[in-house]
Order: sequence, then C-alpha cells, then structure tokens
Amino acid sequence: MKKIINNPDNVVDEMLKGIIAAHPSYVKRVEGFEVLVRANAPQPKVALVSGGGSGHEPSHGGFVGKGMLDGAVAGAVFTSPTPDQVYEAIKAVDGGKGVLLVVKNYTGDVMNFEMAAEMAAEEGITVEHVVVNDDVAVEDSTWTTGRRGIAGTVLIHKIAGAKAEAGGDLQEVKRVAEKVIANVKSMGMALTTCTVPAAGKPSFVLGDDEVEIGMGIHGEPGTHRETLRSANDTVDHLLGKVLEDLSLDKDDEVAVLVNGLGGTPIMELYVANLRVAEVLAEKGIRIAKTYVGNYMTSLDMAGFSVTVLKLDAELKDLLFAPADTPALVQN
Amino acid sequence: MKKIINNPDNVVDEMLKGIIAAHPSYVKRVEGFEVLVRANAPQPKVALVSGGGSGHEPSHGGFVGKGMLDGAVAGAVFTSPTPDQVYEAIKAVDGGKGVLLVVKNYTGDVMNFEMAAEMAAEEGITVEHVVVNDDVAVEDSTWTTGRRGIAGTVLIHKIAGAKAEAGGDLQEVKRVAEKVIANVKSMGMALTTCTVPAAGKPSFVLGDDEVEIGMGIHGEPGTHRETLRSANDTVDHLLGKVLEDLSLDKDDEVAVLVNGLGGTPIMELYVANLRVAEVLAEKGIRIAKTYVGNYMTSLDMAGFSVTVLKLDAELKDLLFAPADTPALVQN
Amino acid sequence: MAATVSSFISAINDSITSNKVFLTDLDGVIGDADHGINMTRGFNAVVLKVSEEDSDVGATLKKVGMTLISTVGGASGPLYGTAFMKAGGEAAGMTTLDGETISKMWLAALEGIKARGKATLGEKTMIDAIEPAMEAFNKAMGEGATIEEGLDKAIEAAEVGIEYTKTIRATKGRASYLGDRSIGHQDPGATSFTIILKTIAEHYKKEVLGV
Amino acid sequence: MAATVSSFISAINDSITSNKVFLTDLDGVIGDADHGINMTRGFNAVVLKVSEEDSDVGATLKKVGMTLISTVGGASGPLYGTAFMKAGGEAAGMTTLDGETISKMWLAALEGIKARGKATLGEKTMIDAIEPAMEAFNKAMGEGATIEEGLDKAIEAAEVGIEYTKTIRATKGRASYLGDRSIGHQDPGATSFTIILKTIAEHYKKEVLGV
Ligand SMILES: Nc1ncnc2c1ncn2[C@@H]1O[C@H](COP(=O)(O)OP(=O)(O)O)[C@@H](O)[C@H]1O
Ligand SMILES: Nc1ncnc2c1ncn2[C@@H]1O[C@H](COP(=O)(O)OP(=O)(O)O)[C@@H](O)[C@H]1O
Ligand SMILES: [Mg+2]
Ligand SMILES: [Mg+2]
Ligand SMILES: [Mg+2]
Ligand SMILES: [Mg+2]
Repeated sequence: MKKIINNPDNVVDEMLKGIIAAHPSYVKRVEGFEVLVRANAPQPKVALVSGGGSGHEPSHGGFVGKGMLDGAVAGAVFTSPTPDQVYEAIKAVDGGKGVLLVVKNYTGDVMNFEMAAEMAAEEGITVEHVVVNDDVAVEDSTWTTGRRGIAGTVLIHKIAGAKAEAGGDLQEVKRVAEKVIANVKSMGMALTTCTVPAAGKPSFVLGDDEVEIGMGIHGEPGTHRETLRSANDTVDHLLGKVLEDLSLDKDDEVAVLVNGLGGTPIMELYVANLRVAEVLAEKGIRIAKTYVGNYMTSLDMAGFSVTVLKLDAELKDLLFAPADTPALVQN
Repeated sequence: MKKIINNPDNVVDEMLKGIIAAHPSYVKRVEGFEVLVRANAPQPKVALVSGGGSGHEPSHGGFVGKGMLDGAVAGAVFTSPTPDQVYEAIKAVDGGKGVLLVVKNYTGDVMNFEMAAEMAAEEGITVEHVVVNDDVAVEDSTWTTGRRGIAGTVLIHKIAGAKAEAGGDLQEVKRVAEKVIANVKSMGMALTTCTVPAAGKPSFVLGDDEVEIGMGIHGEPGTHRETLRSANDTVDHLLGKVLEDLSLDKDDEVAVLVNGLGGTPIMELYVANLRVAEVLAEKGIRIAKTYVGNYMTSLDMAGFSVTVLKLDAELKDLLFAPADTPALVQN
Repeated sequence: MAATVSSFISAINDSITSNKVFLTDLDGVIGDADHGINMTRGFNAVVLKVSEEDSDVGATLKKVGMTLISTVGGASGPLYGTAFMKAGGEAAGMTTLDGETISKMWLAALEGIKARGKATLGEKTMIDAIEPAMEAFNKAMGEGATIEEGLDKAIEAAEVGIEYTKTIRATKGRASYLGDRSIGHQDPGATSFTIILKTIAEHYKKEVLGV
Repeated sequence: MAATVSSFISAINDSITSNKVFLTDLDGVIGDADHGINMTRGFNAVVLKVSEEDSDVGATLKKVGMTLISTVGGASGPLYGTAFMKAGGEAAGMTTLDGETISKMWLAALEGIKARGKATLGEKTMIDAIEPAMEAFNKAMGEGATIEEGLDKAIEAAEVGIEYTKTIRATKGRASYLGDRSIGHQDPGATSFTIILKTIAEHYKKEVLGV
C-alpha cells in the first residue's frame, strides 16, 4: 500500500485536522468527534447534515459552508459513522429551525442516521431525513435495499443547501431534496481497485485491461466486468443507462456531473464530458450546468461516474444560487 | 494502459472540447489551435498567457477566467506547445495593453514561447515573459538550465492575474509576477509513475514501496529514490528543502499549496497539509491562505508537492483578490 | 461459575481480532471490505470498557451493545449493538445464566436485529446464521440437553446457515447491490456471528466446565 | 541525381517512426519520455507537406524546418526546426548539393541550434553528436574524400558522440535537472540526430549512387 499517511488508525482524524488547517474560515471541528461544522454554525436557518464513511473526499466535509452543508460526519474509511457522531453534528448545527439529514442509501448509513435522529428527537430537535439512491447500476426494487447513493448526492447538497440558505423551512427543504432525488440518476465504472488504509491491500483485483461497470463508491462490485472500451463507448453505456431511467424530452434542461473517483486525471474526465455533451446535444437535451472533477471519490480508485439531474425552474434557480465551501465556490 | 480516452492522438483536442462543453461561459477555443481564451476575450487590460505540455490539468486551461489567465496554450501531452500556437494565443488575447507570458522553466517551453514572442513583436504586439523556476529539488546554477517550474506557477497566475485585472500595466504585472517567482518554492515526490497516452506504457518503474523524491511534473526523475516513509517524514523532508531556500522569519506570512499530482486522493493531501501547518506553526510562520487539491498534475501520477510563497502586503492583497475560473473561484 | 462476562468478551475480542483479515476478505468479495476491521475496532473498544468487576450480566451486555453502536459503524454496528443491548435486557441483574434465559436473550437479540435491519431469514445476512442457530439451541434444550450440547447444536446449525448464504442472492445489506453476482459467496456477518458463537461455546467449556 | 529531397525526407520519416519507442524510452530514463513521439509527430507532418515537385533544396528544407517548428514542440522542435531552416538558407535555389554546400549547411544548422538553445559541446545534448560529426565530415572532405566517405566518417564520429554523452552530466535540457543521475545514459537528441544522419547516408548510397 502506497499512501501519504502516518497510521491507518489516524487517517480520518488527521484529514479532518488538515481540512481545518487549510480552511479555518469555513469549518471547525466538534471537539472529540469526527464532525465538521460551519465555522460560524449554527445558522438561523434549517441546517443540513450529511456524511458517511470517509474516503469520498471532498465529500462531505468539503461541502460544508454557505449554501450547502452545515455539518458533515466522517465515519471510518468506507464505514458509516456511528449514531453518537451524527447526533453530535445535529446538536451542533441546529439553529432551532430543524435539521435535514442527507443520507446515502446504504443499510449502515440509514440505520446509524436513523438512530441519531431518534436520539435528537428525544432531545426535542426536529429532524427529517432523505435517502439518496441515484445509482442506476443497481436494480430498483422495493423488495431489496434498493439503489445506492453515489455522486448525485452532491447535487442534493447544492440544491437543498440553497433552499435552506434562502430561508426555506424544514418541510420545504426536504421537499426540494426529495425532488432532486427523484430526478437525479448516476452510474459509474472503475478502471482500478482502491485500497482501504486499514486493510492495507486492494479491495479487489482487476485484470490489466479489465474494468468494472456499475461500480459502487466503496469498491462494491458492479454489474459486470468487461474489457476496457473507448471513452465514447463507455460514456454511451453509462449515460444510456442513466437516460433510460430519466425519461427526458427534447428541450428538457439538465445538470451534468462527470465525477472522478480519485485516481483519474481531470484530462480524462473532460474527454468523457465531451461525449456526454455530444450525446445530450444529439437528443436535443439542454445542459444548464456542468460540473467536472473529483466530487465523490473512492480513495485512490481510477474511474468516473456520470450523473444527470433533470431540472425544472425551481431546481435550476437553486442550482445556480451562490455557494461558498472549501470544495465548491459558485457566484 | 488504462485510460478513459478514445485515441491518444486526439486526447488534447477532445479534452479542450470537453472543457468548453463544461464551461462555455468561461472559455472558448481559438479555432484550429490548441488554445483556450476567456469567453469574452480580449479584455481592455494586460493579458496573461500561460501554457505548456498537456497532462497538468487543471493547468493551464482551468485557470482561464477573471483574475487569472486570459489564454492557455496546450501542447501535446508533456510537450511544450509550438510557437505558432502560442502566437495565436497572444493575438487572440491582446487588448492593446500588452501580453505577459508565464513560462515554466523548461528548455522547450522557453524556446517555443520566446519564438512566439518574437513573432508577435514583429506584428507590433508588446510581449513580455517571465520564467517560473520554483522547484528546489533541482540544484540552482547559472551554468545549467536552472530549476524547473512546477506547482508554484499557479500562484503566479493567481497573483499576476489579479494585478492585471486591477488595471496594472505590463511592466507592473511583470514586476509582480517576478516578485512571486522570487518568493515561491516547491518540491514534490511521486508514489507512482505516470503513463503518457501516446507512449502507452509507464514513463518509469518504481518498486512496490519505492518513491521518487524531487520528481518533476513530466515524470522526470528527481533527486533520489527511497522507501516510502510516513506522511510526516515526507512532508518534513520536502518542506525542509523548501524552507531552506526561503529564509523565513518568525511572524512572516506565507501562502501554502499542497498540490496533488493527479492520482492521489484528496484525503491524503489533507493529511500532508496537517503536517505542513504544524511545521510552520512550530516556526511561528503564519499561513495567510492554503490551497489543497489538484492544481498542477502529472497525468495519473500519485504523489504531491508542497509550495510555500512568502507574502508581503502587495502579494497578499492580490492573492486574496477575487478570481473566477473553471478550476478556481475565489470571492 | 468462575468465568466472568468480561472473560467471555475478551475471548470474543481475541477471536474476532484474529479473524479480522478473513472477515474483511469475505466482505471484499460482495461488500466493501471492512467487516473484519469494523468488528475488530468495536470489540477492541469493548474490552476497554468491561472489567472483572462487571458482574451484572444484563448491565454489562448493555454496555457492550452501546460501545459497539458507538464504535463499529456500518451495518454491523447498529445490528450487533442492538443485539447485545436486547440480550442484556433479558439478563438484567443476573450474575449467572440458565438455558431458559439464554433462549430469551437470543430471541430478543434476533428480534432487535430484525427490527433494526428490516431483514428476515433468506436475505443473505447474519440472520441466516443467528436464527437457525437459536432454533437448534432451543430444540436441544427442549429435548433435555445441557447448555454445551445446545451450543454445539447451535454451531452446527450456524455453519449450515453460512453454507446456505452461499446459495442465495442477497436482498438486504450491501451485497444486495450485486444482484445475482452475490450468489456463491458466504455472508461476512453470518460468519462473524458463527465465530462469536464458537468462541462462547469454547470459552464456556474451558472456563465454566473446565474441560 | 535521381533522389529528390522528398525521398530523403520520407526515408528519415520511416527511420524516425520505426525508432519512436526506442527514442522515447531513452528519454524516459533522463527526460520526460516523449522524444520519439515528438520526432515522429513532426516528420509524419513533414512528409505530408513535401512532395516530389519540391526541387529547390533550400526552399524545401525551410518548409521542413517550419513544419517541425509548428508540430514537434518541446525542446527538439525549435532546435531541429531551426537547424533545417538554417541549412535550407545555405541551399537556396539549389537542386543538387556538393560537399562544400553540405559543410556550409551543416555549420549553419549547428550554429542555429547553439543560438536557439544556448548550449555548447559537452552539455549532453544533440550538439555532442552534431558537432563532431560535422568536423569529421569536413576533415574527410578536406582530405579529398567522397561525400559517402565523408558521411561514413561523420556517422562514426556521431556514434562516438553518443557514447560520450553517456559519460557526462547534463547541464542543458531536461536531463540537467537530474544532476549526476544523468551520467551513464545516452542523450536522446544525439541519438535521433545519428539516426537521421545514418538514414541520409544510406539513402544517398542507395538512391544517388545506386549501391
Ligand atoms: N438489513 C440487515 N439485516 C441484518 N444483517 C445485515 C443487514 N444488512 C447487513 N447486514 C449484515 O452486515 C454485514 C456487513 O457488515 P459490515 O461490513 O460491517 O457493514 P457495511 O455493509 O456497512 O460495510 C453483512 O454481511 C450482513 O450479515
Ligand atoms: N539547450 C539545448 N541545446 C541543444 N539540444 C538540446 C537542448 N535542450 C535539449 N536538447 C536536446 O533535446 C532533446 C530532448 O528533446 P525532446 O524530448 O523532444 O524535448 P523535451 O526535452 O522538451 O521533452 C535532448 O535529448 C537534447 O538532445
Ligand atoms: Mg462499510
Ligand atoms: Mg517533452
Ligand atoms: Mg462492509
Ligand atoms: Mg522529452
């Protein structure tokens, strides 16, 4: 394992300290917990809390700031945080107008965040939660756990965060978050494995020209393995699946996120983005805004995901609203 | 070679198109050339042009925008652009107040940019250039090519760009750029090799726990190889070399850039940044601003560099000035 | 009964820790390669919280459960944590356990897991080991077996449960994202449960029966 | 003389292209692993610009130089480009070349490279092959040798030059960043020059002399 770390046991703590050292005007730590909150939290507004296992940086701590999150809870690498950690975040950010938890759809995250919400409710804090499940690689079924939450989560932070910043009440913020969730779909693929620091070895093994399609962001296997194809063919496949699920019409407007998984150079993400733009243009779908970069990563994994969010006037306005966070500044 | 590309021959062209597809409000292409300029260029101000081989994304195209660059020239991967390309950029951005070329100190870059400057001068355009040489891994000597330009280059874009945006004339912008160059030092290390698409195989080979210290951003070998050490020991070494060259006193103010080389997760960069902050704090040096992320990359190379810029009141003001580019937005 | 709760916990910690890589590797195949790491982190924390003075089995198991909840994370943290807390609830104030109490504790633990995780038998989770093991234990006790005979039957059933998880498609937990690709691989949580169960049985035989 | 400038250029393109990986690998050791890629890109472009109709050696070589400058990039682009342009300047209007003209062209090329790159002999660059090769050619011609004999002497000297680059520390170009670590490795530019020189000699013998 080749990593710039000191000790696998301290990596999350040191990373959080490193984030604060870099961005003290944005974030501070809830002492004793793996929780980052806005430097000037709580705000007199509905507060947004997200989180999950670490290893997805800049998610989620990098999105704490004006117009996005109020708190981010960092679990151990790839392991959802415990309820007491989430509970501390809720307490730290609650400004009296309630707290919305943005949870990615993993059994662990859902259970731990729900337990925290129960604890907070007992303390009289109004807490709601939404569950993000944008990964179309996974079959959608009410009989199973359903779909995973992946990169689309960042767009929920952006848009619901803007609604909260604009003074929306808890139910409005939740409604907007759920509208985004209903309209955002993603799918990814991995060129390489990733290595959890505490494991010290790769989570899985891929052959020299083998890739994993429909990969999860924790190194969970995807739908299948195949031989690496061209960027265009790969995008066509991922985007095809995403669009199958979105039922877009000509002249519909969308936001696009071409997300790197941590080990893929930005150059390649832009090559992929070109194809995304071409395919959408062919279909007459208009792109209102595009994000390209490392937003929801999987440690050192090479690969990327494509996210498409169908916009309406409300979502578009909120998407374009200002944000000021360590990892995303938007005027 | 595992890359999200279509054809190694088209990767630069497709990347540039992908950048424009993502950020049409920021950048446009000089048709027929590998040149990105501000969407609303030329501006009625001194124009800044930078560039070099591709593979360092978001450098340099990602920094084209308000308060930074006016034009970026993209050579083939790791190969400095040809004079005609640079010349087209100069012509496209010149608003009558002259053009400053920000060149990294590589024989090829210097020659090609100088030839372009000669061509532009013949057309009556006032062109100046500065040469960035922040890499302390390389011995400093007037008998040789001198030091390489690496990640510190981004801070020249930021600060000289702010000076130009503020209305500085060509000589003032050049003076500020040279002041940054005199006060910025960097050093990097690589955990892995990188693969040039057209070469199709790794540029060099490192053993399983071997790292290259003092690595250049084109996969050029550094000062030596060693066994991977802890993040803290590695930072101590790199930062030590950087500080040896800067002669900082207690209470001096600096800017810090912890730069990822493309394949290193942001998590690890923040772990490294914590140590940078600790070492500077021990010495009583104050950090006015920290950047952590992928600013000057080397394709898929894992590794990082540490840059320290000694600030004075003028540089600090300009560093904090707003910027609005695809890869760096600052309020 | 010479063996303290703390000595059981410490034995579990040892066996989980020595199976850290094994459990993590199992999770790597159909999950996210952290189950052994999670469980080890949890039980390492638990042994620091529990001491020889903790004689009230119920109170001690509740402490174990709370500690697991606040240190393990992931899916297994709330599930195992709830299980230990619920089991502890059935043993409040007790310093020794009989077969009947053990049956009650086991059922409470299982129901806690089912309520928290909304899974049932046949979804390729730890339940596929816990439930048949409990039933085998109850059956043996109903037939007049000793506790150690009951535990041996339970272990047999848990191992059958592990084999069963190999044959089915996961519909709960992280492995469910794989659909049919999850078939053929054993469930990490069912495995960690079986390791815990075996450790309890061994420790019981060695420390309580002295065999 | 049956061989056109264009046939020489096309032969050079072939040998550079077939040495693409070799040259790139050499550059990987002490540079940035692109020299073969750069040179191949350049000469591939050059052959498309030059045709059998280009009979004016000087004008054609200028075109070659311009094309190299605008397609190769890096350090070798301006250097080789300047070299061909300067060489062309000495052959303006000519359709055949004699030994004396070749000497003048060679010197102009060398001086162009030195002016552009600010390097001299012994800095581990292409100059360490170009300059001794030119001197050997001139010496042979001064002693009354034929052009092909002169070229053979030049090749010998260029090869000695390559060996020499292995023994010295680079002080110009990208390899200079390595300091002493550059010792022991041959310079890619000196190597590509020698390949070009050999190709010219072979093509001359085959096409002009018909041997
Ligand atoms: N809903 C559920 N009900 C019961 N057990 C579950 C459920 N979801 C997951 N599990 C168990 O948890 C185990 C995985 O634990 P772990 O790897 O620690 O958590 P995570 O899946 O969050 O990484 C699975 O092997 C399975 O036995
Ligand atoms: N200043 C110089 N003068 C003469 N030749 C040089 C100089 N700098 C570099 N070279 C030559 O250029 C070669 C490298 O070319 P290339 O790899 O194409 O460019 P780059 O170094 O920009 O990647 C070196 O091997 C050397 O022979
Ligand atoms: Mg997990
Ligand atoms: Mg080069
Ligand atoms: Mg797991
Ligand atoms: Mg080179």
